[in-house]
Amino acid sequence: MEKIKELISNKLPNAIIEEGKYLTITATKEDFRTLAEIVRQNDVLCFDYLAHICGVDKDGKLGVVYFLSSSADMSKNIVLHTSTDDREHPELFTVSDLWDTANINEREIYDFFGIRFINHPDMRRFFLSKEWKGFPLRKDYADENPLSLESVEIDDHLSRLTFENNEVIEAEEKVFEDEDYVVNIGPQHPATHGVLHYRVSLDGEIIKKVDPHCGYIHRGIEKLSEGLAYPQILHFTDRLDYLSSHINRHALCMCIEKAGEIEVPLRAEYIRMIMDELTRIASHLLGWSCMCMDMGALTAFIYGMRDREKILDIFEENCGGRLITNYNVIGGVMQDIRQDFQKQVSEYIKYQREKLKEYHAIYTGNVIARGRMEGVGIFSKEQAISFGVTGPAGRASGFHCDIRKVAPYSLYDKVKFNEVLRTEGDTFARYIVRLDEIEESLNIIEQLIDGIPDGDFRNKPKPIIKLPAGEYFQRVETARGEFGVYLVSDGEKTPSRLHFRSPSMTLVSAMDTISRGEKIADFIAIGGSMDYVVPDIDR
Amino acid sequence: MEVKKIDIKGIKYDEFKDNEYLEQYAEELRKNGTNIVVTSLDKIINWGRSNSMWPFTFATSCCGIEFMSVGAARYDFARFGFEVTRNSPRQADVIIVAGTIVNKMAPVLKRLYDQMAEPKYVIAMGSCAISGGPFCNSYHVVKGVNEIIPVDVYIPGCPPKPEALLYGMMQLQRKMKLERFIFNKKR
Amino acid sequence: MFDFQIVTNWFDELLRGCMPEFWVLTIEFVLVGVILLTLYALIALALIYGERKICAFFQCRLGPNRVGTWGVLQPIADMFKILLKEIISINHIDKVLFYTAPFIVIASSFLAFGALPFGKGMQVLDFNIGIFYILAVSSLGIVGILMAGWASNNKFSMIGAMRSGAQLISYELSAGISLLTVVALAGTMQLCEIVEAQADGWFIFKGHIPAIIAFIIYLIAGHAETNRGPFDLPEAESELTAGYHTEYSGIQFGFFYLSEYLNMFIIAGIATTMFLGGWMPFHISGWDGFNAIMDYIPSVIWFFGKVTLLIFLSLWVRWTFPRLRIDQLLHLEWKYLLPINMVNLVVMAIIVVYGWHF
Amino acid sequence: MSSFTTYFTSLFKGIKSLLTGMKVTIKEFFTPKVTECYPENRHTTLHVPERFRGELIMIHNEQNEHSCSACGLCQMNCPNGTIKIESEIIETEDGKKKKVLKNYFYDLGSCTFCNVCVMNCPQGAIKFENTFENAVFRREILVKKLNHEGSKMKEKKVAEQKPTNTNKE
Repeated sequence: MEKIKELISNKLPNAIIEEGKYLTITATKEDFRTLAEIVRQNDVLCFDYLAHICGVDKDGKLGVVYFLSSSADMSKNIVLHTSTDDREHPELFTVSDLWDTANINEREIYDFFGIRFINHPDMRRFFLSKEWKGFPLRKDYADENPLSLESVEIDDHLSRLTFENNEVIEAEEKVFEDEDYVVNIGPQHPATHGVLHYRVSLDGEIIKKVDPHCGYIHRGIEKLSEGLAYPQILHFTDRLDYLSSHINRHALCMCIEKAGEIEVPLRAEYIRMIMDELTRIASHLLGWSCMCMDMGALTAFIYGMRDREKILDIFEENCGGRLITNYNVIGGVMQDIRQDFQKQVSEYIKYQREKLKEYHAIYTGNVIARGRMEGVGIFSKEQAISFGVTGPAGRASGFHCDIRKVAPYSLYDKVKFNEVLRTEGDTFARYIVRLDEIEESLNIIEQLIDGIPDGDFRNKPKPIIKLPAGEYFQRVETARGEFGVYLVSDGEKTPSRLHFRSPSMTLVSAMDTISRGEKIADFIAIGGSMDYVVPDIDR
Repeated sequence: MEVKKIDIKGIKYDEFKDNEYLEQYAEELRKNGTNIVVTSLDKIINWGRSNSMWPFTFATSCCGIEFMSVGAARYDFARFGFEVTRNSPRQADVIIVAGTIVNKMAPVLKRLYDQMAEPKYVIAMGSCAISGGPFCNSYHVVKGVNEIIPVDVYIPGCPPKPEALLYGMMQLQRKMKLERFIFNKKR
Repeated sequence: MFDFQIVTNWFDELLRGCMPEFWVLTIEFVLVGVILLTLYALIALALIYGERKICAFFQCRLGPNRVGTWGVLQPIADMFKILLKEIISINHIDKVLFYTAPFIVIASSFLAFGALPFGKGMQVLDFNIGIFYILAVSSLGIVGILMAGWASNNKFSMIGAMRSGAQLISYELSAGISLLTVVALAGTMQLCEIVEAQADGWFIFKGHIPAIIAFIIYLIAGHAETNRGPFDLPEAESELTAGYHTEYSGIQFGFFYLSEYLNMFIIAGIATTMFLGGWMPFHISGWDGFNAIMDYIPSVIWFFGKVTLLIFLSLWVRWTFPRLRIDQLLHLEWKYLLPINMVNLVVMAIIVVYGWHF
Repeated sequence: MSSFTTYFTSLFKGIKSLLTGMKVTIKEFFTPKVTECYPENRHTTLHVPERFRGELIMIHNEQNEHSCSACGLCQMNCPNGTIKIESEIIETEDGKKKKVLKNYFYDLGSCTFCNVCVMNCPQGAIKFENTFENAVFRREILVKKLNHEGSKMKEKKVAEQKPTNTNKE
């Protein structure tokens, strides 16, 4: 890290380098492009995984924050800042050619803050429709968009900004050619797992291009959070990726606890971790079921759902909710576990191990399923890192990205488990990683379940929680990959900016690259194997 | 009283909620006058319709997962004959709005509703569909689907238990059983 | 064994005794038509109920059980509903093709249905190219599907219809050749003669190995022709919403729905007739007592019993496997079924020539 | 020759894998089903966990008394304005002015069941009940008045004895 610092200060003497928990570098708009190139391409430590990109409106300036890791050593992180004073026509340089994941994220920033990125290939709005007035996450945004029931035409024109002779030039291109056979998959389609809209151009059954279109469930959680106190925000996290509700909430609680220096009792940590792993199993089961359903095996779908009910029963008994549990609170968990919790979980572990064999028998070995999954939708490790694809999908490509291993939180450094890694990167690898992870999660729970210590389940914090001014990151591993919380506090009881790094968003951004040249039936199978949750993308 | 004759296996009339509405609704329908032949014909038709609600697979968020749970083995809405979920709105009878509807989705939902064939029914499932729920102060969320399409049954919960959804479907069955097919064009 | 022809002949003579031939024929036509229609509808309803219940059991749930005892009235409720459902008129469609397509689909399945021998003497049509006729009319349904897909002016429907076309052309070959194997063994194409020839042993036993192979291939090909899972590519719910019938509502959709189930019945019926002896009871040559007991069971029950068994098999397959992809589907046909089938036909010819069958 | 053998081995392997799948499904065909028959089991085997959050209620005792002091903490803490409290100032017998609860409105149709109100209630006056059969035909009646007609605030002494608060369970 010292070498990196040296490298930067040599090249860019004007950059402000701060050392806190993370190495933070602030550069001006003009210098930033050089900074990004140094960080991405150097011989010392190449930061090739871009975890967060997040727009910020602070002190009247519109800025962007980049949180980077190195795929070689994920615990090495660096934070980059840049900003512009111009609120009328804010323009910054793109990094989408350095990190593929920046492409879709910069569109999101444009949508929320109106910052346009020079040289970005596709500057359309991402969530909101073309006609939407204003940029909602700016502090001075006033809502003036009434509900309209008129069908809107989809924005088909890409605008690309180029920078020549100190002047910004705007050029327009079209997404699809006029003679393309474009099929709309979604927003209401059984295989998109929610309201996602793909426009797919076809050549017979072969896919030529995919254009994902989001925002059909954009609920503005990040904006809503800015007006609410910390305990009130918690319930939004459950509804981001509702299949990893516990884990998401765990992330935000941890972030606030670390920032506010609130102790969490050991018992609560144990309970949180067991619940996290149960959630992960439930989510993988649902992912497996839905993938089978997408490929036409309805019976397998129902078997998966049947076994998932056992976990939901445990949740309902202990947390008071099946899917949205609202269980973690700042300082611990909401209620103590019930007496028979351990017994229930141990029984479940035994049951699930038995059933995993059945899943392999009915589906994994099946010749039709194998033929549809093997060698289809290949995604290389380099692509996975560049697109920021984490979780089971990333690990199927060989990307060593399990946050539980690389940056352990809670008690994950105390338990033994294997990170499931495959190298094929095809649909089958993504499928089998998920089933193997269920096995690993069962192992983790088994190690914890008998050792839950006695004691408090919650440290009650002060009634009004105020965090010291500053910015905080927290990353956890959900069932779909790295979930990150980025929190900016002004020292008030509400956050000034709260951004969630959504694992599903990167999965969707990779769909175009993965599925080009495959058949339309494979597109559905690939979508199933990526296992994204749409409300998590749109937030 | 005609309304009280509506029979749902397993739950008695008095145990249901919001019976006042049904009574009022029946009163309203009866104003048109009835005769016996028509009534018994109506009865058969309504029996058929109420026992064969084919839901449209429409889910936007969390409630959609609970909707899937109801379709799976443990709760199994096939017992009621609702399991033939149709992916084409033209063939569906009831649309279960499961999840938040945002401004961008509103025209799509409206269009899907318009594409459905009569008779069609709407169930608003979960807080989001009823009122915008957790997100009702947001800039991009519709505050209740009843602003877009007429709703027949509201099922509160966030998300509702699968049993609650079944209960809501039975409420809708009760409403359907009151309807007049012949000499009446209400919707 | 009771021959149903006694009843029909008696009825025919009764009519002829009191009216001219023209009226006799007219009355008989109408009567047969009405009986067939009713049977068609009843079988379809029973199949719908059966499928839903069996599928539920495979998926460890209960299936319909609230409408009537054990939910037996469920399909009837569905029927009432679908009959009275609105038929939406759609813009930008080819009206003529759109509205005739469901009729073509249902008519073709009805034509094939009518020619099946349900029991001894219970056959409407029995002419010398019976099996050829059934093969011909049952594949007419594809025209309706193609028309529906084309006329709907919907991209999903179009893809569904095209898939259906490719699928039918390939699998029709296998189905035809595997039936040809039996024709080679039987030496006739007339259905009643084929059934009679199985009196001393069903063809699947008589023709031993090649007959069993042909039987399996016919089941696969027939299953594929009916567009049911794992071969349900034209509908492919998760890919193409509802495939070729996406735009249909009300009773028009009901026609597609009914014909799907009936086609399943027809395929099982043909397989029964050709391989499992049709309505012929299970006989073992030499065991006269056993054969006599078997003969007491009416022929209709034999026929429907065997058909039910085959339908159960088809449902079992359907509810176990994932859907094939279009290239896998064509691979299966052109790489495996067709070559095996052709070799099988040659083997059967040799066996018949040398008399190596039983 | 080798392509010939792979042709057949792949064929037989494929068939074997299909048969394994079919074995699983036929086994499930004969195992007892897991389906729960709601609503037939309403009074028999239906188990709703007691912690399940179905709807908010205000605890009343036999004398029709509740312990809500209309402090408004729940209303303030509710993230989306589900709770509306109407209070009035009355004069007690000894001449002191006191704020009492008039109407406690709770909108079941927008509640997110996050339990923040219950956790913040200093009196333990409200709790979540596990009833779930709440589907109705009208939006209006989902807005409920939680304090019963004619109920009044409990005397201080009694309130202290009241231990019911779900989060202390």
